[in-house]
Order: sequence, then structure tokens, then C-alpha cells
Amino acid sequence: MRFYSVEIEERREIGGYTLLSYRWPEGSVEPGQFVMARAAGYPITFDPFLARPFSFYDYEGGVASLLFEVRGRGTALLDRAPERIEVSAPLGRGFGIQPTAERSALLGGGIGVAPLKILSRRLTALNIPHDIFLGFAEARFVPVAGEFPSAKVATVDGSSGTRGTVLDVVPDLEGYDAVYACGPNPMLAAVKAAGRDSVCQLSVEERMGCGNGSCNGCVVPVRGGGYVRSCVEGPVFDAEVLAW
Amino acid sequence: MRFYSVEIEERREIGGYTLLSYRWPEGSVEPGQFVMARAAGYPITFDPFLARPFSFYDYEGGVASLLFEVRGRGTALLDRAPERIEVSAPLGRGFGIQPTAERSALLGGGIGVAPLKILSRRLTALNIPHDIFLGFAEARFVPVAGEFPSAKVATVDGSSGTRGTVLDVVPDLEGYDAVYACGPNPMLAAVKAAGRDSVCQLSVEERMGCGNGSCNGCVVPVRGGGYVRSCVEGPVFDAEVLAW
Amino acid sequence: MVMREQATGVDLAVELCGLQLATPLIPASGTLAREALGEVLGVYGAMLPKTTTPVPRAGNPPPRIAETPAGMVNSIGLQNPGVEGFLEVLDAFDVGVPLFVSVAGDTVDEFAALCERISGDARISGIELNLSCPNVEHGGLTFCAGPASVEEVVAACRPVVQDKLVFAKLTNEGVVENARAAEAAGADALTVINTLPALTIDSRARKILVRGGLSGPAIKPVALRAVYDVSRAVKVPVIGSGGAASGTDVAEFMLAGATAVQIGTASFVREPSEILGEFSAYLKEMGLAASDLAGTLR
Amino acid sequence: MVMREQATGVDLAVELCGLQLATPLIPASGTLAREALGEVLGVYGAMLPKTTTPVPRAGNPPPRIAETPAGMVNSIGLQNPGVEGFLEVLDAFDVGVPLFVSVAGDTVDEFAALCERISGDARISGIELNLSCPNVEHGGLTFCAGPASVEEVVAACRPVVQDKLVFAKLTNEGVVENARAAEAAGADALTVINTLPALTIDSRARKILVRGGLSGPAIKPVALRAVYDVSRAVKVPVIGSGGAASGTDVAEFMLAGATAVQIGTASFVREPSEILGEFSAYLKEMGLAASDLAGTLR
Ligand SMILES: Cc1cc2nc3c(=O)[nH]c(=O)nc-3n(C[C@H](O)[C@H](O)[C@H](O)COP(=O)(O)OP(=O)(O)OC[C@H]3O[C@@H](n4cnc5c(N)ncnc54)[C@H](O)[C@@H]3O)c2cc1C
Ligand SMILES: Cc1cc2nc3c(=O)[nH]c(=O)nc-3n(C[C@H](O)[C@H](O)[C@H](O)COP(=O)(O)OP(=O)(O)OC[C@H]3O[C@@H](n4cnc5c(N)ncnc54)[C@H](O)[C@@H]3O)c2cc1C
Ligand SMILES: Cc1cc2nc3c(=O)[nH]c(=O)nc-3n(C[C@H](O)[C@H](O)[C@H](O)COP(=O)(O)O)c2cc1C
Ligand SMILES: Cc1cc2nc3c(=O)[nH]c(=O)nc-3n(C[C@H](O)[C@H](O)[C@H](O)COP(=O)(O)O)c2cc1C
Ligand code: FES
Ligand code: FES
Repeated sequence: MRFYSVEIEERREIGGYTLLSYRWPEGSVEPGQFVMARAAGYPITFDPFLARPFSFYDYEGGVASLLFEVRGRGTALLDRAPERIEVSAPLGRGFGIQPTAERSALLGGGIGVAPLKILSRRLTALNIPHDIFLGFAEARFVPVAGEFPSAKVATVDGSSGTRGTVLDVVPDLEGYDAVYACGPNPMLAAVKAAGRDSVCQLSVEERMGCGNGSCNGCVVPVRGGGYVRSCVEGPVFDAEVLAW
Repeated sequence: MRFYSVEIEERREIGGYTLLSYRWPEGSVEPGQFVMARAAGYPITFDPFLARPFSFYDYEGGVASLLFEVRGRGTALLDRAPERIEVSAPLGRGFGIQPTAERSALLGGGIGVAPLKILSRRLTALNIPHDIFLGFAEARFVPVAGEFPSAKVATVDGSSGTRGTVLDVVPDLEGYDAVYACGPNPMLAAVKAAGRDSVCQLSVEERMGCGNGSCNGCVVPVRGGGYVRSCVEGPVFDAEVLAW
Repeated sequence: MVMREQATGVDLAVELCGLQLATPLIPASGTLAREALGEVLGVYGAMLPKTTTPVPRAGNPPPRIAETPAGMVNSIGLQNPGVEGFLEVLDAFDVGVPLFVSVAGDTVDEFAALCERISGDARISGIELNLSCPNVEHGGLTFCAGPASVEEVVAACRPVVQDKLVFAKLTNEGVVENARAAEAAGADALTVINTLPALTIDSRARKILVRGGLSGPAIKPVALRAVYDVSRAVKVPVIGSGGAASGTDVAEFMLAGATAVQIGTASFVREPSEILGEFSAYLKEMGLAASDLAGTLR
Repeated sequence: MVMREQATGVDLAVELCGLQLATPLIPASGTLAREALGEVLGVYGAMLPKTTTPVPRAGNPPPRIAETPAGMVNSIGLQNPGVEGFLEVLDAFDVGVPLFVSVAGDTVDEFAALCERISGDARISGIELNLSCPNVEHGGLTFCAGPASVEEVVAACRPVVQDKLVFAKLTNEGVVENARAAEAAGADALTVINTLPALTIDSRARKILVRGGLSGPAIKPVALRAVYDVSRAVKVPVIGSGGAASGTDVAEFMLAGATAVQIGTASFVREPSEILGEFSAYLKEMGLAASDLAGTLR
């Protein structure tokens, strides 16, 4: 897998998340695509060993940005990387924009909010009206909602917005003829169950080894049996494809 | 093994070597003692795995300094560590100062110059006259000789000082009744051969695992058979003890 | 085809069982997807796709991988489209260098049948027998559980493969005995080693994360030992596999006795062309050609 | 004695073959010197010095160690003063917690003789048989080469050891079979595993650096697998050894089935008290006592 050493343009905290941006002149990024990223250092250190997958949060004027939550070693090192990080080219199959949809809903659960920024920007550019719904576990993650002025917010601990999950702030999911969702897999399963299968696109979160289809490590079960790789056939899947 | 996270006070290049200093209030350091040191990061990374041994270059006013040559990963990471490094307490058995010696010689081969600074300072404080002889492979390492005004210098490539090894600038090694030497083991063997065994003290360089006597990895062969650990019984040995 | 490193004037070519390989690097089976081929053209001296089985396999449910210190554990479960589907898409791997294929069966007969099915395919120069898979007729122990089953599989496959090469891929456990058995049964070369049996646990969830095989730099010293010991126990060439992740790693394997070196897990975190570049720089520094390394260990 | 972590109110005690250990941590044999004891007082639930042999051993010439990705390879050669010299300095390790000693012989008889020599020593609660050393009567294969030699040594030692515990320390290769044999022969507990056979090469000097055993975090997934499989194959307690380097590593070993966990190579790069502190914090977070972990793997 090819990694590019890129200079960090900006890094700042947005509540409990870190926004990290870098220059990416190499052209287009589709909403829902991701990168494999890591703190620089290869081949000087092989521990931690694998790069980590992150959705594109935004891509504007040749600057790509990621939004991430520090969970373990990989994200901790990215959070403190001095000047540069190493990233792959944009990977995977993103959201399929539905231009003719009359009502589009964007649902984000926790850090699943990440790909909704670039997606919302794209929809707006195409004059596609859309409603944004965000769910967070705790208050400290809510500040990122400020980046989505019109968004309706739910928090599990009730600290702000409606108490509950993101689904609790969506009036009528069936009423939407295009649903774009990203979040922990259990939330995506709930969205799939609540919405119309045929119009839901889900960005799944599986552990990844390579990011380019080589390891078969990142699979999701598909209807009709078997598994497909979320790094190449996904990470965004039509809900009806998934055997969840 | 206990490691202390210390803030880097100063880091600068002296020719081909890096001088790195940190505050060490915990008291005394004997000339010839060493530390196990590494770039911070445990337990976030276990690669590179082992800390590396370094002689004390100097210890003044609670500030300890190391002088090192970037050889591989461990020294490369120390050379670029942002603010802090991790060090053990001073370790090992240093040089035994010979107060009654009439003529003392300090011999350094390459980075073996490191412990001679603190040793020379100690001898001076005790009004013990001593001559300093330094040998280097190439010109780029010679600048450190500037820290030893009276030193006689040899370079293998003849780029400065006498062409040859450190032994080529010592007029009569037998004439000295105290010899303190540090450098690559082959040089130390040559010193042992050239000088009076009974007055030579040699600081040996073996690979180290733990630095505190636990792994038995750093041994040197001793007269009478068998091996002893250079991290606790050394790294400074009386020449007559070594089976070289 | 033109190798990236020929520019530097270093000779990277090696000979494997009479085949000329432009470089000693080969992708380890199961670690290079069709989708990723574009990145490695000109890097590998031979191609080797993921193991194929008689019928399609869905593979194991996720999670299939877990990171470990300087490595990873995987339990993919040989997900593959089955030999028929495999042969349909094989052209993608036919990129102008010798093409090897890896096969695995549940029984000796399945191994032989796979070899027979493939033996007529002109695109294929060699077959790697993946003997690390469970031997269904012997309670799920792998075919590497002992010399007898290794010998049985190789002996059954060798005659049906006609003019193609047959490689036996061996696991670390019992590797020297198994290597002798594979050679005796007619293997042209031996691939040493496969992943090490391992387990990862999520201490907070208090559940098993992945039970599978350990690979990556963590196992390199184990693989080097196996390659060294095997290459001194047999006359056939040894292909090294296990943790190679840099140009000097490749050199270490060849010094230990390997004729060619497989790059697996490392290709997930580094670009194989970088590894070849480092190997080429190493040879230049040493003033050696790749084929000189064998047997120069002092 | 008072354990550092009792302050936190977490119960770290475990029971090993009827012995109360204040913590489940034990130093791995050969990784803790007398000179380093000051740093670990109150950390370990039992003591275990380096393996002793019938007569003094000089050990192997340097280099004896080489760093590897997330680990190291060592070839010390059991340097030790011999059992008589060992017993003279053993008091240093008698620090108020159960004291175990590790023994190794070239033959079954030497193992038995060592056990007999030690069996009367009131300071010692248990003897760990280091079965990873070469069995001189069988061409230098280790005593772990097969169940037969494991059973032979344990059966020869068990009766002469009277009231002390006997632990069999097993290598990874063939560990489940060997574990059953050791249990059948009367071992009170099994230590799993020792280092993995490995080799390191200096590619520029083109020479072998160290041929020996791989240890450290790199082998943790292999050791976890062995502990998991063995603890499900035998009824006697299992003591985990192999790469434990953090508090959650200790938890992983206990979840896999270990009653106690040895800290070896990690103690060269971390302070064991930090590892115990992390383990204690983990238990606090999970609301568990150390002795609760066994068998709670979901
Ligand atoms: C396509 C894709 C897009 C993603 N986009 C983002 C994003 O935009 N922002 C963001 O913060 N995170 C994102 N993630 C999740 C992110 O990859 C993980 O949080 C990250 O790998 C954790 O690495 P770590 O070293 O910090 O944690 P680790 O030490 O690896 O693990 C810490 C915890 O995180 C969990 N974890 C580790 N890896 C994954 C994974 N791949 N998927 C789910 N859980 C994991 C582990 O189970 C463990 O509980 C995405 C994942 C995928 C697959
Ligand atoms: C008691 C003692 C004091 C020392 N004092 C100093 C000092 O003051 N300044 C200094 O620059 N160096 C000193 N050294 C040597 C220093 O420890 C090594 O240069 C360092 O460990 C190299 O680490 P690395 O990761 O950069 O290189 P590695 O990647 O570990 O190895 C690179 C090269 O260095 C060689 N090497 C690695 N470790 C050692 C070792 N322990 N001894 C000898 N060669 C080694 C290897 O063979 C290899 O060729 C000392 C060594 C000892 C034992
Ligand atoms: C994700 C993954 C999938 C693998 N699949 C196969 C396979 O299908 N057949 C096979 O013989 N080996 C397979 N292997 C083993 C590799 O081919 C290789 O032998 C092993 O990983 C050790 O080498 P490495 O450390 O360079 O990866 C796989 C390894 C990994 C990591
Ligand atoms: C330097 C060193 C010396 C060792 N000496 C012995 C020994 O004398 N007897 C023994 O049974 N094991 C010995 N071992 C093996 C350890 O006890 C332990 O089983 C092994 O290193 C794996 O655990 P670890 O990864 O925690 O170190 C030694 C290991 C090392 C690294
Ligand atoms: S991450 Fe390797 S195939 Fe998807
Ligand atoms: S470095 Fe471990 S005993 Fe000296």
C-alpha cells in the first residue's frame, strides 16, 4: 500500500474530537471515501503496525480534513504527530448521490458525523435539500454539531438536544426517499430497520488491515450469503445489500 | 527497569555527534557510568524495543549530558525526540580515579571520547594532571576535540592531526602510570596490548538488553575463564581482568 | 518487462528452479488483491494470488484481523471464489512474470484434483501447496502436523502437475522434518513459513478477538531460523516467508538461504517498490548482485 | 508483606496450587537479577531466579542478544554459578513471598539429582523444571521435543521433591501434548511458554548475530494461544509466560486461562510496578478481583 507523507495544515479540537487537515492536490475526493492514516515513522517503527481508516470530513481547495476521536494508540499518535502524518490516496466507494430525491436525510452517530460534512457540502452544491440528524453519547462530543447549523441533535445522556439516539430526532424516516447514514454498526442496523431499505446508504465500520482489498479482513455479510470487503466494495453500502 | 521521563535541556550538533542534556537533580554521577536512554513513547510503542546505553559526557550543576553518534533507529529517534526522552538512573561501575598517578593518559576512540569529558573535569578538580589523546575515523567527528583544548588528535583518513589511530599520537604509553580508555573494543584491546596492563582501565562497549544485570546479555570474557556483565561489573574494567 | 531498479544498474535477477525471476520478491499468497496490482507492477519477480479451493468459500465471520505488537493476527478462512471462478479472473495476475498459484484442499484427493484441474493451464508456471490448512481426514490437524501427511500430499500432486513446478508451503512447527518429507516426495521448492498459530483477546470486552495466524515483522526472527535450518537440511530451493518488511530483511532471508522472498503483511503498511528499492540500494552498497547473496553468510 | 496496590482497594491475590500469592505476577526465570530486586519489592507474588544447573556454566560468548521488532533474541547459554553457588546466594531472593527455583539438567538423572539436592531447602516452595534445554541423551533436541521426555523428567522429579510444588515449563512446539504428559506425570502446574526458536542476521556484516530464543511483546499472541489451548486440555493451573508487558496483557493471559503471569523481557524496558499498577487499574475499572478473571472469557 502506498502512503504519502503530508504536512499537517491545521489541527484543532472540536469538542471531544480532533480535526486534522492536510494538503491533497492529487484531486477528487468523493463523500464517504476514506484514507488509511498513521503518524509518520515507517520503517523506523512497526508498532503500532497498521494504519487506521478515517472518513474524509471535508475536502476544499486542495485541503483534505479528517475528524477523529482518540480511541487507542493509532489515534493518540495521530493526535500528537509533530508536523507530518502518512496517508493513503482516497479509498473505497462513497455515497451515491441521489439527485432526484425530494427529501434527503443525513444521519450521524457519534464520530459517524465525519463524512456528513463533505456530503452535505456536495448536496448543497447540487442544490439538493437535505435534513441533518446527529446523535452523540455525551455532551463533550456535541460541539461539532455547530458545524451543521440546521442539524437536529440527540444525546444519550440528555445533556443537550433530545434525550436518546439519533433516530429519536428523525420525525419520519420512512418519509425520506434518500437516507445517508454513518455511525457504529448497531446504529446502522437500526436505521436499516427503521427506514426504507431501498433508499438507505450505510457507511459501515469494520477493522481494516490493508485498505486496498488485499487482506479480506474488513468484510461485511451480504444478502444471499457470503462476505464482501468494505474497503473496496464499501465502506458505503446500499442497506438492502447487507445481511444485517 | 525504571525509566524517568526527563525534559531535554539542550541539544546541539558537535560535528558528527549530537550533544543532548537533561536535568538530573537525583545526585551523583561517576565518570564512566552510563544510562539506558530512549525516545519517550512506552507503552505506546514497543518498536524499537530496547533502550540504548550511553556514557555520561558531562554532569554539571544538576545537568547531565550525553554525546552520541546516530547509528541506527534508537539514536535516530533520540536525535529527533521532540521535548522529552526517557533515561534510567546512572548505571554501572565507572573509572577508578588514581589520585597518586604521576602521569595519567585519557584515550578516546571515536565516540569513545564521550566519558573523557566528565573524567577530565573530575581529574582537574582533583588537581591530577592528565594528557588527552583522541582518534577519529573522519574529519566530521573532529570538532568535538575543541572541547578538549590540550588534546592530541589522530584521524584515520589523515584529514586532521596525525594520520592513524589514537595510539599513534601517544608518545610512550608505557610511560603512564594511569591509563583511562574508551572506544571500540578492538581499540581497547590495542591499548591493553600497548600499555601496562596493571594501570589500564578500559570502558567496553557491548550490546545491552536491560542495563541492570538481569539479562546477562552484555558480558565480556574475563581472565581465568567465564564472563562477567559489563553493565554491573563494568562498563569500566581493569585491563588485567579482561581475557582479550 | 523492465524492472524499476534496473536503472540503478544493480542486478536483481535470481533463478528459481530454472525459472528466471527479474527480482527475488514474490507476493505472499493471500496478501495481494487484483485491485492492488497497479501499485506493484515491475516489483515482483513472480505473481502468486490467494489460495484457491475446489469450491467457493465464504470465509469466517468478522472480526477477522487484530493488530499485535509489530504484527497482526488474521483468521480469513480462505475466502475465495473456488477454482473455477479463480481461473476466470486469473488473467489479471498474468502480468508478464511467472505466475504461481496456491491451492488448498480438505483432503489429499482434493489437492490432487486441484492440481489436475490446473495442470493444463498454460498461464501457470508453478503450484504452491498450502499445507497449513486443516486435514479433514485427520481431525482438523493441518497437513503440516507431520511428515507423513506432507509426503502424502506432495506425492499425490507431483505426478499430475506435469511440466509445472510444485512448491510445498510449510508452517513453522516441525518444519525441518516436513521439509525433508516434501523434498523426498518430489517438491521442487519449499516455501517457509506460514503464519504462527496465535490468539488475541479484548481484555475490556473479555472476549476473544481473533484466533488465527500471526504475521508481520514480529515473526521475522522465527522465519529466518526456519529458512536457515531448512535450507541446510534439503537441496531444493527455499522461498522465504515471514515478516520481511525492508530491503535488508530481504537480504537477511537470502543470506539465511532463501532463493526468493515473499512479501506479505508488510505490503499492507509499506509500498513493495520501496522494499525493492532498499534491497537494490543494499546490493549497490555491498557491491553484490542478488544472486550472489546465497551462501555468503559468514 | 504489604502490596503496593492494596492502597487502591483492589484485590490482587490469587491462589496457585494452594499457595496464596499477593499478586499474580512472577518474574520469568532468567530475567531478574539480584542487583535489580530493590525495584520490584511488593510487585511480585512469588520469586523465581534464573535457572540453575548441577555445575557452573560460563554461558555463550557474546553477542548474546539482538533486538527484533517488538522483541529480542537471546542466547545466554544458561550462565549460572551451579546449584551449590546458587543456594549460597539464594537468600537475596527470599523476600517474604513464596520462592520458586528453576532447574535444568542435561539428562533426566541430572534433573532428578537437582530436585533431590533442593528438596530439603525450607526457603523453597516450588521447583520449575526448565524443559527447553537440550536433552543430551537425545542428540540435543530439547526435553520438549515430545511427550515422552517431558513425562520422563517430571516422573523422575515428582517423587523426590516431597512437599514442594513441581512446575513443568514448556516450549510452544507441541505444547498441548506435552502439557497432558506433564500433568499425567504429576506436575502441579505448567508454565507456558518459553522463548521461540529464532535467528537474527546482520545483513551488512553478513554474519549471524544471535541464534537463540525470541521473547517480548512480539510473541504474546503465540503465548496467549498456547495458554488458552493448554488450560482447556489440563486440570492443573497454568502460569503464563510470553510477552506480557502491560496490565491489560496480564489480564489477557488470565482471561485465556492463566492463574499467574510471568513478566520477563518487558521488565528490561518497563518497571514491573507500572505493569501491576495498570493491572490494578484495569481490575478497578472492571469492578473485579484478580481471582475473578479466570474463566470469565466470553
Ligand atoms: C471506513 C471507516 C471510516 C472511519 N472513519 C472514522 C472517522 O472519520 N473518525 C474516527 O474517529 N474514526 C473513524 N473510523 C474508526 C477508526 O478507524 C478507529 O477508531 C481507529 O482505527 C481506532 O484506532 P486506535 O489505534 O485509536 O484504536 P485501537 O487501539 O486500534 O482500538 C481502540 C478501540 O477502537 C476499536 N477499533 C479499532 N479499530 C477499529 C475499526 N477499524 N473500526 C471500529 N472500531 C475499531 C477497538 O475495538 C478498540 O475498542 C472509521 C473506520 C472505518 C472502517
Ligand atoms: C556502556 C556503553 C556506553 C556507550 N556510550 C555511548 C556514547 O556515549 N555515545 C554513543 O554514541 N554510543 C555509545 N555506546 C554505543 C551505543 O549504545 C550504540 O551506538 C547504540 O546502542 C546504537 O543504537 P542504534 O539503535 O542507533 O543502532 P542499532 O540500530 O541498534 O545498531 C546500529 C549499529 O550499531 C551497532 N550497535 C548497536 N548496539 C550497540 C552496542 N550496545 N554496542 C556497540 N555497537 C552497537 C550495531 O551493531 C549496528 O551496527 C555505548 C555503549 C555501551 C555499551
Ligand atoms: C490477511 C492474510 C491472508 C493470508 N492468506 C493466505 C492464503 O490464502 N494462503 C497462504 O498460503 N497463506 C496466506 N497467508 C500467509 C502469508 O502468505 C504469509 O505466509 C504469512 O503472512 C507470513 O508472511 P508475512 O509476515 O510476510 O505476511 C495470509 C496472511 C495474511 C496476513
Ligand atoms: C535474557 C533472557 C534469559 C532467559 N533465561 C531463562 C532461564 O534461565 N530459564 C528459563 O526457563 N527461561 C529463561 N528465559 C525465558 C523467559 O523466562 C521467558 O519464558 C521468555 O522470555 C518469554 O517471556 P517474556 O516474553 O515475558 O520474556 C530467558 C529469557 C531472556 C529474555
Ligand atoms: S482492509 Fe484489507 S481487504 Fe479491506
Ligand atoms: S545489559 Fe542485561 S545484564 Fe547487562
